[in-house]
Amino acid sequence: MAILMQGLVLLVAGMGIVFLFLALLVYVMNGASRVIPRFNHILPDEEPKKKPRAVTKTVVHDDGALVAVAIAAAVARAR
Amino acid sequence: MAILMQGLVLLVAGMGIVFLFLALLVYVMNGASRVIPRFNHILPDEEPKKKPRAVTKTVVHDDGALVAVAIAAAVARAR
Amino acid sequence: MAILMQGLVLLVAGMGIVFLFLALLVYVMNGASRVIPRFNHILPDEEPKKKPRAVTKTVVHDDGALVAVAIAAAVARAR
Amino acid sequence: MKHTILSCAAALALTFSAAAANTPVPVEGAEAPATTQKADWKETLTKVRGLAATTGIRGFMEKDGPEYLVKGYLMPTGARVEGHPVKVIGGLPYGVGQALMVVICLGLLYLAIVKGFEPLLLLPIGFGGLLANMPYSGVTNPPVVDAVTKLVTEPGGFLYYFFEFGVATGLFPIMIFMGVGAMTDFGPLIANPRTALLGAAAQFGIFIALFGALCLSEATGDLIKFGLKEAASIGIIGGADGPTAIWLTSKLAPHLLGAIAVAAYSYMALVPIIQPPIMKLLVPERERKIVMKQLRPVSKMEKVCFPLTVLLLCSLLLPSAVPLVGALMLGNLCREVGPNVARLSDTMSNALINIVTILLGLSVGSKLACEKFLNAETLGILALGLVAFAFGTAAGCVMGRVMNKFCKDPINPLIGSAGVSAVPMAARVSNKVGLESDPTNFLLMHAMGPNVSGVIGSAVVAGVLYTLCK
Amino acid sequence: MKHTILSCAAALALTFSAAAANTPVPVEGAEAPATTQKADWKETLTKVRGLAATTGIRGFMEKDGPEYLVKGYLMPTGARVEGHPVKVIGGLPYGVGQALMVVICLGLLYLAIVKGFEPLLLLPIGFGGLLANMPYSGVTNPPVVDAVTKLVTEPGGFLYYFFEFGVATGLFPIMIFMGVGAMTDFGPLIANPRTALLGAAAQFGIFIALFGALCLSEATGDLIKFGLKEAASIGIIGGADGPTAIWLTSKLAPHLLGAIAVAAYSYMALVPIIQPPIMKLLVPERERKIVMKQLRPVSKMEKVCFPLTVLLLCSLLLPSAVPLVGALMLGNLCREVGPNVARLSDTMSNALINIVTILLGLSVGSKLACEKFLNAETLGILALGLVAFAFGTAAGCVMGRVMNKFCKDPINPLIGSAGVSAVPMAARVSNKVGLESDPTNFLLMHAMGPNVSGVIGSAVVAGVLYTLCK
Amino acid sequence: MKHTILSCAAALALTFSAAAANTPVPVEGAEAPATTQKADWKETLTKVRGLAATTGIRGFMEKDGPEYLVKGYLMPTGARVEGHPVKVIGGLPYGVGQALMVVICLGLLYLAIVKGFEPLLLLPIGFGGLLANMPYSGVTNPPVVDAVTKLVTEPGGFLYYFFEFGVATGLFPIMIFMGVGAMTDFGPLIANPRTALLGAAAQFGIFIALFGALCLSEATGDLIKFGLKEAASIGIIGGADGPTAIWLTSKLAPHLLGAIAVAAYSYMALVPIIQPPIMKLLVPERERKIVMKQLRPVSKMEKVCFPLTVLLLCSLLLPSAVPLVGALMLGNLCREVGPNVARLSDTMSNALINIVTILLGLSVGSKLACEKFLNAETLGILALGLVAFAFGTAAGCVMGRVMNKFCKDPINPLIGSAGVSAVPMAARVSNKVGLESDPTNFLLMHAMGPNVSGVIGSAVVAGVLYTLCK
Ligand code: NA
Ligand code: NA
Ligand code: NA
Repeated sequence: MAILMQGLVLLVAGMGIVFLFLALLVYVMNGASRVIPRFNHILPDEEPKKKPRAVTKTVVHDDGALVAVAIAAAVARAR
Repeated sequence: MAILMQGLVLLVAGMGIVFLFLALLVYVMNGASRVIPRFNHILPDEEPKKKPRAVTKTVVHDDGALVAVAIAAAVARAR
Repeated sequence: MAILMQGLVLLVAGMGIVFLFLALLVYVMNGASRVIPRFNHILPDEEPKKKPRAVTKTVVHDDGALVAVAIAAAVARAR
Repeated sequence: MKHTILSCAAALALTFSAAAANTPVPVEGAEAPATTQKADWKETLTKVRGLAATTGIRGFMEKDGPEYLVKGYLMPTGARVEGHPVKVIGGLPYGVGQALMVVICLGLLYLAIVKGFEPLLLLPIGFGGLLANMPYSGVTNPPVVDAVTKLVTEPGGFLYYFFEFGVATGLFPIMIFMGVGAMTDFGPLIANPRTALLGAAAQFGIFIALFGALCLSEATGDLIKFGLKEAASIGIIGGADGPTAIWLTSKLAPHLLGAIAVAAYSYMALVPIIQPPIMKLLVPERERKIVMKQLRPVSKMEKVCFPLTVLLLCSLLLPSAVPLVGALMLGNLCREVGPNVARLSDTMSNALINIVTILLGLSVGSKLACEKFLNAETLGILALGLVAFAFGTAAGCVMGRVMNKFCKDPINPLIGSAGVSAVPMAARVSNKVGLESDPTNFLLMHAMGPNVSGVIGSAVVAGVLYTLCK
Repeated sequence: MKHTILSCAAALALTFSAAAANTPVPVEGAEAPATTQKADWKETLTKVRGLAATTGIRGFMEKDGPEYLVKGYLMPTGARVEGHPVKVIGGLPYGVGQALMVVICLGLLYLAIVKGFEPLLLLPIGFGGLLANMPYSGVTNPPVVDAVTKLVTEPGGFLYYFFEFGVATGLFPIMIFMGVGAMTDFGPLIANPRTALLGAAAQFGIFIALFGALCLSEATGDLIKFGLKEAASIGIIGGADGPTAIWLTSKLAPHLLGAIAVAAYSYMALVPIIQPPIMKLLVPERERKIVMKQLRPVSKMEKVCFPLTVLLLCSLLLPSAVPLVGALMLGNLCREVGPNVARLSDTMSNALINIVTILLGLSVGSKLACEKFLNAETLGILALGLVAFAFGTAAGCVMGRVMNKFCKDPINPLIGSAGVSAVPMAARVSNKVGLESDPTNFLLMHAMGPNVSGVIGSAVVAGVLYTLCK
Repeated sequence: MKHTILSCAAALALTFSAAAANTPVPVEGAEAPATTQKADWKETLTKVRGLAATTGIRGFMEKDGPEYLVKGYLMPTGARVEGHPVKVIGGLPYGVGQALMVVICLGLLYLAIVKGFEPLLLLPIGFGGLLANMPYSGVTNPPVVDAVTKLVTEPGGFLYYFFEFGVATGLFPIMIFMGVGAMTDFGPLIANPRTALLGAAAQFGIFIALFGALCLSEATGDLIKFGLKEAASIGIIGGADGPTAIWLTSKLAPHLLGAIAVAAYSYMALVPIIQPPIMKLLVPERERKIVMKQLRPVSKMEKVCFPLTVLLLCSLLLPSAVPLVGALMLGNLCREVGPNVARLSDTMSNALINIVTILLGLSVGSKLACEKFLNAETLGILALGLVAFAFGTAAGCVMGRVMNKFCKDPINPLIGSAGVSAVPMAARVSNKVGLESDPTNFLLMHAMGPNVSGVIGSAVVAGVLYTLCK
């Protein structure tokens, strides 16, 4: 039974620690969300980042669609 | 000369084994080709797989051609 | 102070060696530039090499532009 | 034609098995002469017969485990790894155990390939298990070292090297975590920090399973034996995070690695089946319809500062979690810094993570040996893993309801279940269950908050458990 | 300007060589004081002169082999690798041997770059050989270990580490095989299984070369000495499969690794020259025109089951071939499973195989040392390799004609030559020779059947030979 | 809600710190019973308290350095690495030193991320330094080896393994050099070979810094102590080439690796600020306007022969530079051979170099320990690095002017500054400064000649220094 007590200690201590840690993180992040925006100019936002490879594929596929759409539009307009 | 006999034993045994193995494989595959098709629905065939990178390049280059063709067609039709 | 003399020896020897080496390289390359062109036919020049990935991206982006331009042209001409 | 093949094959097989029948399994080094130069052909013939005595067919009938396990082996450093008696459940011959494992691994491959259970990991794990259970194939053998000269006389199997290189040292999970970091967007968590508490609550499943493992061990007497280390490793299944589970288990209870990794990845794949009933049970229909405030946009500066903040906090409070959390945050920092280091984040989330995934999967599979997997413990692990997921889900939902009582801005308790990690599956489940109650209420982005905080949470728990149980 | 450079260079060179002339080659540790702190400038000057005594120019005139080879060396584990006298053919000084090897390696690079002989492997092999034969460069040196403290006092050369890490352990060929599997389509073999027998027949070249090596050894007395291990390694050249040849040779006869890898890859590149005459000799014009039945389509399910079937069969009959066959089939399984694990198969067939190819090529090249390559044995290996390819091709064609006698559906014997592997070159040769007789008869897909079964066949043979000869 | 969190956190923190207050730091093994099975809950509670005693907060107040440094440790080979007293500048406690290092590493990250200082390397270096300075995190610890059985009882930290695997062996810089070679176009140098002399002259900075380091050491007495090895490592900063600097330093003075790598990469990023004033000072306006003859086109054959020529020359004269130069030339050869081996050059310049960059950066960062970085030596290194860059730039410009006197075809001395390497930054600086004087005079391609020859030059110097100082 001694080992069950050990498990219980671990349960209480472990949950306590993880809660403590993440609660502190919440606290710090709440603080940070007030402080950091003042320094946003240091690192200006870029356009949303894309994964090169995925992009390529998507764009390529999109291209097909785009081309179709664009041509359809062009033709329609031309008529 | 003893070593030559060894080589001969290896030759006979080795060829025997590789033939035995591949003959068994032929046998099993012949059986499998009759059994497996019943389970084809488990893994439906997809469109032919392509290597992403190769595809990208090809498609991209194709795109150029496609665009040209498509535009030519569009223009022709539009006229 | 002995170590400073060592440093000085290293300075002189090191600069001497690197100069000697690169001067010899210059000499050899000057010779090579006269000899090698005779063998240029062995390895004919290709079109400028491009990095696949970079290419893909460029081409893809170009494609967008190209498509736009091409369609614009097509439409314009069609009209 | 077919007849020809068949008769030819039959003839050869007969000769072959006849040869095997009257062949004593060759005693290593007994009749081998000093050099091959002097060997005569009869000896070669004996070796050919020995080949027939070491087919897998015969191997699957073998009674004892492989020699290096039973008698131990020497490492090139001169250290000796002691052997131990190898027992398969029910006193089955070892070879039969291996045959059973082959069937089980084929089942894993079925789950991975046909059912789509986390195929990126379960396919290599299943395949590695398959290889590891093929008798006489030697893919998991350590190198053979000469006792006198200490030189390696025969290299080890490739799964042995993969395991020693990347799992025994803990490197592979760390490298995977870099890639995970480079693929994870902590934006939703930064926009709504308090959802981190849901990620904390969902770790409850870990500790319940840990406690459950100890109870099970006590209750079943000699049938199932788990010490604190084993219990902690089993509990971490509830973290719903593969690399974390592998990292901790490889340090605390490497003999359970196969079972725990299989359980972790299987249940992660089963999240859409396990979680919804629990969520519906614990969250009343009314609360399932709660619409949450839209997340504020998060600036690049905040996203860049976040990984550093987490790392510093982790360093200040829980140094033992620094390896895992640090790798995660390195990957994330590279991701958020953007174009300047895109080479690094792209590599972490593609080439590097893919290579490591293959090697890690195979290595983990190499621990699916029958004496480690075919026993009551594994059943216990599978059961406790389910318990862990269920309690984690439940704790997340309950915490969501509790927070809802205290918070100004409403929280939909359904996103609590996403706190178990299993990114992004669990978040999608929250979203799906939410949509069932209100088809216009999209919870996905809100659920990503607890989801990613769950990754941090379970890494933290892994660090704590490592320190307390090692 | 040019004059300036020249005279400057000449002056420096003169001083330099003058310094070198009256410099005794520094005796290691003889006059070196305990610490650099106390050293005086004269000693540094001596070292500078020592530099002139260790130029490559002087190295190419050196009589003896490198010390670590001759006197042996200590490993960090405390094990001692014994030295042995190093002899170059014709009693040439070692340095001259190295200079000859440099020329030979430049020749290899010429074949790889200009003639396009398997450039992906022969370029790194040739370059590795170049590096390994540069005197005093130390790129293949083992680390220097202090005899007392056992600490590494000077790290080894990078080719040493590459070799030990990937070739001595067998890991690199295994990883390449994963990539090969991920790039190989076994569909044509599944559609027409009996072509596997052609792949079996073509392995005949391996055993003929093995036997031939033993005959050659007997016939030439002390000039050429091959034991069973060497003969098996030479035979495997006939497998026409680079990684298989490297895997087996690195285990049985690592001192022949350079010569055998060079022979294997060179002849693979020469397949379009070696095979056609033999094919035309053995297959009469009439049979060359045989049109084969079109291959049936193969379902995804069959393609997914194939690698598992082969692996299980291999495990049941020939466990020793499991490492190679298993790696091949893992790659192929990932390929056939498709999109769900595309990350894995894509990585195996790109990033992973490319990285390993570079490191493997360099490692193999590092074994192109003059004392191992510049001898009659190498000529024997080159001759026997050709014999192996020729007999493999012949056996494949003959088997094709034999099968044609017994089978309902006709088989064009020309596809038999593709059984030697050398994917996909040999299949293309079958196609090309076929087109010469009937310009409308495309044999390529039919020839892929024996072609890919040849890969399995030679992996099986490698496993068998390893077990019988080790 | 916020109140709830806060009070909950505060309560836990209080209990926690109270527990910590009356906890003696647990003496390893003193009260631990033989097995965990027999352990009771009080012991676990003690361990939980021990957790509070090993937080980073407490770690940053620790007086002594980590045990493995102070007392030494055993390697699995049985070799013993001796400990040594660990002193931080000003007698500060070790933990405070670590805290300072954390701040410094955050500064490095700031430079890398915000200022864009060589972010591909400085980000991993800074992050590695951050991790390495987190007390009790153990990421740089060697594995714990049992003194009796010699078995590893606890694996080492991941930064330890990365360092031992890739930096202690010299493999990572070599692999990076392959990628650099695969990305470098030597065309401008081939078209105008004499610019190589500018690349030679710019190495002057290396030797001046070396000499300066010795002078500084003499002048400052016990405050700053540099031996010949340290001086050579410091000098190589002037090579303006990261992998070369890391390669040499890891062999000669690994304890300075962190400081030297940081200095090298920082100054490389600062090239656009450091060089222009020196260039303007030494090159009169008139010469800055010199227009150079357009470069002739270079054939593929010449480009393919170039790497082989350089390698052979290097082998003949300076074998010690062969590893670095060889790797560079291997990459370049693959690049120039073109499509046939595009797989190899593409891999070297993408997947391989990226993976190695991550691991190398982290490894180098792991040497940013406070006792090695927080001292007067580091200030000396930073100052000497600047001296090295300045003198290298100056020597290049002066050499340009000298050559201009002797050459028929004019040379713009501004391209001399590009000889320090720092590819392609330094060449861009030459171009930019040139454009200031004549907005139509594009020097970029001309400056690439000395720029790439500077890479060869500093690799040569590294080889020479290694041989003379080791
Ligand atoms: Na989790
Ligand atoms: Na073959
Ligand atoms: Na340089």
